[in-house]
Amino acid sequence: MNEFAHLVSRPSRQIDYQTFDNRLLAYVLRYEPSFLTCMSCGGCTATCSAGKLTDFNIRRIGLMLRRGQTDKLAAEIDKCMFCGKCSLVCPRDVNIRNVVLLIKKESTRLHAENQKV
Amino acid sequence: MEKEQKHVAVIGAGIAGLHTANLLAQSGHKVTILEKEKYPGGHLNQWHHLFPDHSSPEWIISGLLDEQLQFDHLKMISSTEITSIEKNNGHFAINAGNELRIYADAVVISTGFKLFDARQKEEYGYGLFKNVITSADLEQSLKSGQPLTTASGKTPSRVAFIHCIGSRDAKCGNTYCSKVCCITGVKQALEISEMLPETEIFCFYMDLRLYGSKFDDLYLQAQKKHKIQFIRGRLSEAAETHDKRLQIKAEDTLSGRPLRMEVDMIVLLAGMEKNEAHQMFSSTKLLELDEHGFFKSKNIQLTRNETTQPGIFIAGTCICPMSVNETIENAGAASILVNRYLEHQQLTNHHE
Amino acid sequence: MQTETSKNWSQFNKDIANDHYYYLRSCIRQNFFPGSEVAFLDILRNKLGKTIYDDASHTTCAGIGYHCDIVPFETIQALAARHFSLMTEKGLKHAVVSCVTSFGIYSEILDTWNHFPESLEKTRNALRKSTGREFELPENVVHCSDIVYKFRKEIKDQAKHTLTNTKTGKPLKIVDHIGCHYAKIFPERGVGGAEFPKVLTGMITAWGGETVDYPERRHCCGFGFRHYFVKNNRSYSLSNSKKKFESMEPFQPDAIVTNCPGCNLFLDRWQYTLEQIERKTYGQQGQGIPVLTYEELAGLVLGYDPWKLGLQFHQVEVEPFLDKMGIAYKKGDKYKNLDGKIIGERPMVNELNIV
Amino acid sequence: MQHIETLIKEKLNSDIRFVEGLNACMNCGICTAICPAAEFYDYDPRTMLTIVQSGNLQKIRELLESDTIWYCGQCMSCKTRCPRHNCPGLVISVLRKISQETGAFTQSRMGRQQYLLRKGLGNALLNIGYSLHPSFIKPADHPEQGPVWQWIFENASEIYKTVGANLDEEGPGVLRKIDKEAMTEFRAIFEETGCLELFRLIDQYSSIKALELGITNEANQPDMDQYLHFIENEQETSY
Repeated sequence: MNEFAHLVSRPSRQIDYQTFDNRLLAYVLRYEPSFLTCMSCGGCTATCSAGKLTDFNIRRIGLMLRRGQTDKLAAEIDKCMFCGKCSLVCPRDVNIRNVVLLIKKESTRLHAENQKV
Repeated sequence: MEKEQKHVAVIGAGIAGLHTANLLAQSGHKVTILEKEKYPGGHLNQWHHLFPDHSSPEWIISGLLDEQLQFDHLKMISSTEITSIEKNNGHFAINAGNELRIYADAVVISTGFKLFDARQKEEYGYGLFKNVITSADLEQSLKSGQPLTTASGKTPSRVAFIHCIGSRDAKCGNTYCSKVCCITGVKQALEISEMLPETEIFCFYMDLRLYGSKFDDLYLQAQKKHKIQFIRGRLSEAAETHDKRLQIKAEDTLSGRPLRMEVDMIVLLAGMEKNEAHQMFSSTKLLELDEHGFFKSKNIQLTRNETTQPGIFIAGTCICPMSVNETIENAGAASILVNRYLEHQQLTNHHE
Repeated sequence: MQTETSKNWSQFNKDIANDHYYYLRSCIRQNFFPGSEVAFLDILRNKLGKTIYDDASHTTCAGIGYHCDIVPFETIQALAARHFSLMTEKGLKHAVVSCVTSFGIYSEILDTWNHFPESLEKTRNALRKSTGREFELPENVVHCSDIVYKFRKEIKDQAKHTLTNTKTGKPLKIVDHIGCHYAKIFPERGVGGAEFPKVLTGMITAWGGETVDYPERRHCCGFGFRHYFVKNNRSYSLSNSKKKFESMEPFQPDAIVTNCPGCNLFLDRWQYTLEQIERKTYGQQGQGIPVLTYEELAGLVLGYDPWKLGLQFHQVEVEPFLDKMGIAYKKGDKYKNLDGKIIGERPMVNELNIV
Repeated sequence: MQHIETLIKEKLNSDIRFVEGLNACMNCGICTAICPAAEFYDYDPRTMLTIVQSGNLQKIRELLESDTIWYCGQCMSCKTRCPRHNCPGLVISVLRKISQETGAFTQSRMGRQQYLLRKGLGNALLNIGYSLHPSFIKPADHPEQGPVWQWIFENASEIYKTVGANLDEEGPGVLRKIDKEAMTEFRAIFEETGCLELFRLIDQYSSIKALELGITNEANQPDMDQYLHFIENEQETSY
């Protein structure tokens, strides 16, 4: 038995900008530049249909994208019902629905190309 | 009855003092401005561009000074520091260096603010790490017209603006908001971005207190056009890495996760503090200071420019942090109150 | 790389008593670095001519129990009060504390009594009721490292060695690690405040060394109290120390010096563990970074024998550091008892010099 | 339910460390930014403080029953930086105490570990008047201590002597045996100031938990040795 089995370097929860995965964000911004003006007010989350049924948090999706935390993004956006209410309420007129669509599209492509997202 | 010409002493030749003095001179009063520095203009001399219109502050100062020229009864004495003020029979005797003694019927204090000494926030390394600068340093650098570089002469690839330095911070005793730093940061971020379009810029804030309508336009422009990123979290520390970059730590509070980033340059948005000269007025019990060491108004709502001492008025950032346009507005308001006081004095004297 | 403190705290002088001390031992230091406590008393008495009372009757402050949350605040207050009572009995007023967490505990208690006088009264009653004791408040409570800092120049005057690489003539690069409870809770109780404490850097520079400022300098060693004592939580402790090692590695320090016994233990042992589980070392030439207590550092400067100082208690080999300082020592003596016989089966030295 | 929540409220407000430690948090995140626990555990001192500040007793109660309050490593780095002079680490101490006094600690894996600490560290304190003794650090349980410690552990009496220690002997010095009178006073203080009562509470709530988990002996009584073994080996679900 390995006497050190209980001792491991724990993964850091810290967002590390030095290892920023920019691919999805760059793609989204290219096709939906309105996303730049998001100010994380949470209006989208407040009205979100999926958010009422699951732990889906659309505001956080945007943040994860902007902070390069893309590893869980693809699975997370599957909860979105694409009702588009988020885009309706957004005070900065961000087409949030399209942001989610773009994430879906690009992450599927990256996945198909066998690139880790 | 002929109106007796009254004499008003204005202490401090920043924009508040200059503007108040001009307005009072225009009303016919004799005015003497006392300035401790060699040149008038105060902090504005250090500024490159003003928010929200990126205009140059020079025309404000020169405009105010040009206006002075039309008044023979307005005098400015520079390089003179006040040592004490006495009040006798409703009149004031102001003692300054060089055995100068001036008598006045009313006094306007427009001594302004002191920039927070960012070295006090040791955890941000100002004065220790060369690539940590303040918003005032950046303004001077922009004014010099030289391209912005790191201490080693490189173009910074990543710059972080840190809000609330010396503001809203019980650790350094300043629990109030300095109000203009948020917009200063956004303005400066835009200017760096214009100058260095490849540079990534981040603003670390607690609340974006962009209180003017035009200010929010700059925020939108910063996000939209310049891709400046705003992260809600107060910086906890900055430290120098082996290759002389800076490692910073904050919480991305909206994500609920700690965040670490390396940047080439940090700009500390230093707040406004009480001017130490205020102490002189309160020590002689002539005036009261508020809990933050700024001059206390007689009434914070109605008579912002009146102090607790009849005949002594205050204008500009010696009252509280203000922007340039607010200072100018405030100076105007001060002159109205001074006028009202002197008119009232005239009437009372006449009846006596 | 020289560290300067900014104006604010550098102008602040902590009051450190000059003589007639009362010593309070540390659970961790006496267990793991016993030679350090012995050396501290010897330096004070025989090199600096001070008096320090070493009391057989004092106990733990129960700070570890307090921070593991099984010992209430009221209990540690009464234990501290008992120690003050012992001091009162001896007519002493200057407490000198070996453990950084104890120092933090005494600071917290004195601060509490100051702000909430009713808690002082409550403690007096509890102590009276349980032991019949009375006590006077101490005039001065400092950490042992404060004392060594205070007399760093006197130590330098008697120095047999300096913190210089005798081969290159350059100052040795030394990382200082300050225990969190030294000044993070009460910055005014630490020499130089919380952000850039001078207590260790003052010694390092006075004795000819160079200090290292690295990004994770102020990060906790990761002790975490309950996180080390509970085996399944220990990775927390390891991970935090690792964060520090990774951050200091590019600076290639010659040694780490600590003022907290716990930090000294963990920064030493986790290097060994990381070598074992990840095959990674952080020092020069694939070696570990020696981790010394400030008493050991002072002792080496004063010419004490490394093995009398207890340097054989460290898992990361200290010999490379002794060699750089030009200290003559007998390798073989490391594992010998007082009669000069090798004790037991000496530990194997592995290929990476982390013994 | 209601009763426990009222009790929590009373206990919170009567603890001076709570009064000292929480002072209008403005959610800036400066504590989380440098918190060692926030980096390696799913823990955020800022949100912990927000919950406590909210005064929502149900949420506070959930906090007391969760792993959350047990992640803090008590380094107090949060205290240094807070712009409002808060100390989340100190608030944690208060929450942990209440969690133990109300039995809430047995509801979480990390909380249950208090029984381990009470048994190990608690008994050590009562037996020798110190938290540690070389004989407690068994190499088998402490592989991180390495071969040097193994050597010290096996030859303690001889090795400690070489550096001038007074291991287990009378009189002053390193690792001396604390005399009887001092130990009597020490234990009396533990009794008088409520530490032994806290030990009893931890024992009692842990027994209840053992029973609840079906960790019992033949007589259907809680088997506390087995419970100790259980909490020692209880694994984190994922990280």
